[in-house]
Amino acid sequence: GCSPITPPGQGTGDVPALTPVTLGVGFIPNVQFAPFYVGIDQGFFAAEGLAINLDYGFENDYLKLVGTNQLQFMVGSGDQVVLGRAQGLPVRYIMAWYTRYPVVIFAKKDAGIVQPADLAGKRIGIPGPFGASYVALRGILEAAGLEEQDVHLESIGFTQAAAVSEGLVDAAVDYGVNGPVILAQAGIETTQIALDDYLQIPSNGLISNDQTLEQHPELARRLVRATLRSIQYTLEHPDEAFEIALKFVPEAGGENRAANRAVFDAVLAYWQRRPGTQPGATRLEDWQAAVAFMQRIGLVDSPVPAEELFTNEFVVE
Amino acid sequence: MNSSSNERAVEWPPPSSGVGQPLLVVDGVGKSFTEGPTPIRALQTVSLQVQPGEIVCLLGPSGSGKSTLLRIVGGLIRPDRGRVWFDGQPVQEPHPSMGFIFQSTNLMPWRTVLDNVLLPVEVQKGRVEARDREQAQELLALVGLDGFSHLYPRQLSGGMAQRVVLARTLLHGARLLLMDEPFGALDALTRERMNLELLRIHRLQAKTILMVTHSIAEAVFLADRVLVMSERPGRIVAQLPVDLPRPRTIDMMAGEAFGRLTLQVRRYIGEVGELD
Amino acid sequence: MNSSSNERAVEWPPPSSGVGQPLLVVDGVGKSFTEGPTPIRALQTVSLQVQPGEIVCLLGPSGSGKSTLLRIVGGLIRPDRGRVWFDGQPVQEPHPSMGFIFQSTNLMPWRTVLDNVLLPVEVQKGRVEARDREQAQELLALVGLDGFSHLYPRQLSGGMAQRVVLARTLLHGARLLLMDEPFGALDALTRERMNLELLRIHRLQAKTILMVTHSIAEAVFLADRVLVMSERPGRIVAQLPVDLPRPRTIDMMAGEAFGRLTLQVRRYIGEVGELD
Amino acid sequence: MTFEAKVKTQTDRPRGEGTSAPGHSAGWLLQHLEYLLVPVVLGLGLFVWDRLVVWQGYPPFILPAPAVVFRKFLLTLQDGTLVRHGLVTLLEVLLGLALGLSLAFVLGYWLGKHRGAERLLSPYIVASQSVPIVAIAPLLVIWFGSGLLSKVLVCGLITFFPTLVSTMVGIRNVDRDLYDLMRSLRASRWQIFRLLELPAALPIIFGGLKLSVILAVVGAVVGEFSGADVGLGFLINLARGVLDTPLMFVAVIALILLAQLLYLGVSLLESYCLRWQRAA
Amino acid sequence: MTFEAKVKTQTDRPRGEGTSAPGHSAGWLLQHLEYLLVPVVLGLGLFVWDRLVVWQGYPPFILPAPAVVFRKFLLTLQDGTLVRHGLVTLLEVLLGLALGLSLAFVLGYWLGKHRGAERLLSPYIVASQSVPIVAIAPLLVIWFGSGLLSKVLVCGLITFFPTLVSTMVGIRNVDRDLYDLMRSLRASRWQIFRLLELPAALPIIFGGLKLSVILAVVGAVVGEFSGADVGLGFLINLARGVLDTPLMFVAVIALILLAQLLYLGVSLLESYCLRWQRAA
Ligand SMILES: Nc1ncnc2c1ncn2[C@@H]1O[C@H](COP(=O)(O)OP(=O)(O)OP(=O)(O)O)[C@@H](O)[C@H]1O
Ligand SMILES: Nc1ncnc2c1ncn2[C@@H]1O[C@H](COP(=O)(O)OP(=O)(O)OP(=O)(O)O)[C@@H](O)[C@H]1O
Ligand SMILES: [Mg+2]
Ligand SMILES: [Mg+2]
Repeated sequence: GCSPITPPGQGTGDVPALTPVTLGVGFIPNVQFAPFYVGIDQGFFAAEGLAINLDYGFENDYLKLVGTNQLQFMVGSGDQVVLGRAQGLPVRYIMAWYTRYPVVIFAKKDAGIVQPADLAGKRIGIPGPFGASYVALRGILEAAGLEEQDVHLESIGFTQAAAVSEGLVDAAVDYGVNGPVILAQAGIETTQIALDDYLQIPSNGLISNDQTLEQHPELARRLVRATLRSIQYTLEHPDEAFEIALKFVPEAGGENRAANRAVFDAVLAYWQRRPGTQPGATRLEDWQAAVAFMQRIGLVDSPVPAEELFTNEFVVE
Repeated sequence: MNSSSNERAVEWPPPSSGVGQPLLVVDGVGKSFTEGPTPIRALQTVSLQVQPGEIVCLLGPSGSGKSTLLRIVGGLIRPDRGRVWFDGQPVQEPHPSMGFIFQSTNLMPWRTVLDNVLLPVEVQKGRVEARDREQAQELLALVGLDGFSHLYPRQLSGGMAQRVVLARTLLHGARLLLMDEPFGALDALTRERMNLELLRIHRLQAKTILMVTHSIAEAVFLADRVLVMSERPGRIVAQLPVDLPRPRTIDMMAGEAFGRLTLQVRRYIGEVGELD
Repeated sequence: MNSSSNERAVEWPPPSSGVGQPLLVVDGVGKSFTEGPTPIRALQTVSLQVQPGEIVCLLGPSGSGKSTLLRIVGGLIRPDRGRVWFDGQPVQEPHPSMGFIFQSTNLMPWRTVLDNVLLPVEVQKGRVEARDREQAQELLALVGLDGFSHLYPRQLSGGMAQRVVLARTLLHGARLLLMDEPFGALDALTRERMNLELLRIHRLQAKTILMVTHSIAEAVFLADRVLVMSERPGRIVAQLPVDLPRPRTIDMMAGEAFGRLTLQVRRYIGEVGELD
Repeated sequence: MTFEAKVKTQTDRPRGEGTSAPGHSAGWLLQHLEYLLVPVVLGLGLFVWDRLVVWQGYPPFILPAPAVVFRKFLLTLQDGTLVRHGLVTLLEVLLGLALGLSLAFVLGYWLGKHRGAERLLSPYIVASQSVPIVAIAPLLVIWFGSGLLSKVLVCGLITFFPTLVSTMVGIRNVDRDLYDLMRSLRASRWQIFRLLELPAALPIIFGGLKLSVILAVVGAVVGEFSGADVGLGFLINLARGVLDTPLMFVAVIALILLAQLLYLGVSLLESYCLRWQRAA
Repeated sequence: MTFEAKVKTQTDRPRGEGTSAPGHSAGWLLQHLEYLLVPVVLGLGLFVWDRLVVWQGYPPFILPAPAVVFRKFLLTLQDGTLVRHGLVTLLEVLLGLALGLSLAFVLGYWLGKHRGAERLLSPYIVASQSVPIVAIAPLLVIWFGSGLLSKVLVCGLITFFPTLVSTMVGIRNVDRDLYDLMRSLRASRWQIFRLLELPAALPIIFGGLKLSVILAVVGAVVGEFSGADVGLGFLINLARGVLDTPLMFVAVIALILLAQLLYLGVSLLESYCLRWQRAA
């Protein structure tokens, strides 16, 4: 039931050798998935013999599908892998895409919230005490030595921008390219506290499962290679990449072009290669830190061997 | 048949013919039903008066507008023209002193027999006292339904249901009873008993009664005056004062006067029938 | 009152008393209703036979089980004991050759008068032809409802609705008609007309009729045999063969034989009334 | 004052006629008021919406002004976006209704006839209705894929119950005297259903249908929310993603219009089928 | 063969009694079967579930075995988690019902009496029912905060419609003859309502109530999904977030039980109020 997104103007019928690969991506069609659109459009995936289907749905559901090998690959964040492994899901992180954890706490500029300690006693909006938002919140609070009860948490669903702009909360937890950009578009200046400045947790990347990696390592290698190339191309040609993304998400163009370009520009920062690191690779100490942190905040109750969570073997040439 | 002759017919009874002040005056009432595709003219022009304490029986062919007339008198539907006066007041809506027996037995299926009988009390007093309950039981015994008070209407036979309605109306305590074939589903014997009971109550409580019936014998037996209606559109084509003495007894039915009166009504009705 | 005397009473009519082969045999039928808190004994033990072409009228006090008996004969409810035979076959469920007129006028409110009359045809043939429609219109004219065929039941008077039911049953084409007070809501004149029509149809189409009525005169005028039922629990306490010649005419009602028979039935009923 | 005098004085002003006439004209007025009021109320609503935006100073990502939404509406109507997504949602709704209603009729009829069966099955039916769809969406996706089928199933599931219950209640409400009549005519089960039970239960069934068609729209949206790449529900999600609040409102309005259309359809069918209720 | 002979032969086997008896005992059987079948069907369901897990080899995060879920159930019951979240959801449901039903009765009664009013208002009511909650969540949060109130409102909104429609249909279904009776007794509007309309419409209203109580549970969950930190819907979200599928199942089962309880309550009330239907 997944409809393949094929590059415009390029038929798939004349390249019979392509291996179909369904990739589960969380969220919805968006310029934030530009690298994949670029890869499809520029034929980077086809060059590796892959025909990519992008399937849109919930990250949670995909993790289960990948864990049971009903799906081979997905895009998801590192903490999900920790959770999955803790539950016995044989999922494994094979390539980092985001180099920074994308969740931030943002507030209106005049609220004067610029560092974790400023959050004490404040009303903080959060979709709910679970998921990536919760991880980020606890990480940031921890950086200032704060506990959950030192702030007033309010579960406001996905209404962060509205809640902050109307002053219902002092600050809210959201993706850095979401709420803050919305407010910026509306001419409201914000300050942001990024988790990544205090704690490095492996963020969005490609996730697969042990069975696939064992039986089809070549497939994973090709996918990783094509994806890395796509990311690289996107970073190097942002304007072109944005135009390509608009071909896939036409709704982001037209009147919404400016807003989406702002999102796109903001998200590029999260993909920039960190100096001194191999693109796509993750560090063992980051995984260990992530596991330890998640244990501290009670998201996992058993120690998970950090080595099982990831592999860099497909990114290392 | 021209309309002026009809107009003449309805002039009876003359407005001042009453013995005293009439309890009920129906003055040139007419009614058509216009909801359907073709309007149905139910009542032409009807005028009549009923004195306090009088029993008037209304006879007439099926569909001649008897029920419609009773509904208008009771204030349930508005006439197209003409007016109804009760006790010197124009009738615009149901009056608390009128009790109604409808042609179809309308018991509430979710109430027991006893509760159905008690309905008027509940509506009028707002609550039911032990005394009312007793009285209702007495009335039920009177209509021969002792021991059935806890059944639901569906468990009754047609005649039994009709008698429950009678008991309900009698509990009501109205001064004017408007009865639309109240004894239609009863066998001859039960019907006679009910007739006698009605007369007894009429005598004791000075009730005024306007009643539709299809039984000529019943009309003559009960009434002070029998009115005969024409075919649709209905108007009153004849009246017959019944001069039998009161209190009336079953024996009278075998008498010569009774036979003569019955025959006379028969003839009126026959004439009506042959008119069209 | 002991039960053995009752048993004696129901032995009549003896199984072999029929002139030919009876069309309908009711054999020791009894029925109680047990759904309520207190069981109601409706029918004690009833046996009767009806010959083909015969008209049998059933008289009895209100609540004596006449409707119940008719329902059992029609196969609508099961008796507790005893059995019913129609045309030599045991009756377990409604038979296509029996037509039913229920005590309450059961017209479908969403069908026009014409469509209500056509219902039996629609059920039995699956579709309605132009010829059926014509026949229905003729029957409606017969019962005096010319021009009312496109009204809905709610727009009819009580007596008109009852006549629609009559037309519906006559269209049915049944051999045995089971009629529960079919003329109860009609005025005397219309009733007479309907009686005559029924007799005419009976003569022409050789119908057999078992009919409940509360009018003694009607029973004597129509019937070959009048059966009288006791108070509840019902049983047949008397039968009276009516030896008036056929075809019957209205004049006969004034005759001496008619008066004698009527009186006789009256006496039977009176006795029943005085029994308890 | 004698009675005669009273008659006289009151006859002078024809009150009987007078009170009867206003009744008629009031009814007339109400009937026409209705058509008059629809645009008035609608206009008032739009006005309040507009003022709300201005006075409360809501930024467009919270509540865009009606004019903005209207422009977007025309735009998406022109470029076919609205039609494409709308048609898919309509298809899901119609298939879901076909599935849910046919099941509901059959089962509702059966449960209406057998109270025992109702007591037996109702726990499971209630369970099927109270499980949050979002919670079983993963299972639906695993079992039926993320395409049309899973949305149709969600739609069917959600439309099923109201029509089931109303069919059940309607069948139980059929006049018993008429059952006797049909039985005495030896009507077959099918005839009893077609000629008696269906028309008798129809006024009540239509109530359930009205609920079902609206829930069908809700169901399609819920289904699309849990994974889809086309449809009005998807469009809402998409619009959120591309920060296009006016587009989101357009999708919502399209959904409302779809629901209105279905409701109107059922209402028209109802007033056609129940025209006998208006006579007399 | 003569008739007499036929009577004779057929009398020998008492068929009339024979066919009557099975009818009774079949009814008896069915009635008791029902109570017998409830645990049987439930057991069967659990068995199939268990086998499914074993045969398909589903890991616990896809479909946990019944035993695992049961253990989790006991655990959360003991540590108070279930009770705490369940009570909040129950509170939301009850308040939502109180709000939705009281509005629905009043408005439904009014619309039932005035067809013109129905035509006038139905577009807005339909609109209110077909707007996806997620789309207006920001507005709800801004206007009513993220606490209990917004959930109660969602609940009230969702329970409102079924009862509204069934009240409307029920009121229109009241026997007109009985209206005449009440009018002839000069019953007040309140008395007509209490003594006639309510009891007459009750069989139909109960159908709507059954829908409403179940939708109330769904509404509470939907409300909690769009922002909450307590309640069974929140618990589902939480469990999903930490991939604790057994906990999710426990929350879902608790919701089902809550719905069953409410449904059972309405059913009992119904069979008490409509006991007259069973007589005769
Ligand atoms: N609600 C209605 N709508 C349309 N026509 C009606 C309505 N009620 C009665 N009528 C018509 O008015 C006429 C008189 O009806 P009504 O019920 O008054 O007759 P009736 O004298 O009581 O007859 P019956 O003795 O048969 O009861 C009939 O022709 C009937 O069709
Ligand atoms: N469905 C039922 N449930 C319980 N009791 C019933 C039912 N139907 C009839 N009865 C009882 O059976 C007895 C006979 O009823 P039936 O209707 O046969 O009388 P009937 O002779 O037709 O009377 P009527 O002349 O008043 O119509 C009555 O006492 C009645 O209460
Ligand atoms: Mg009448
Ligand atoms: Mg009877």
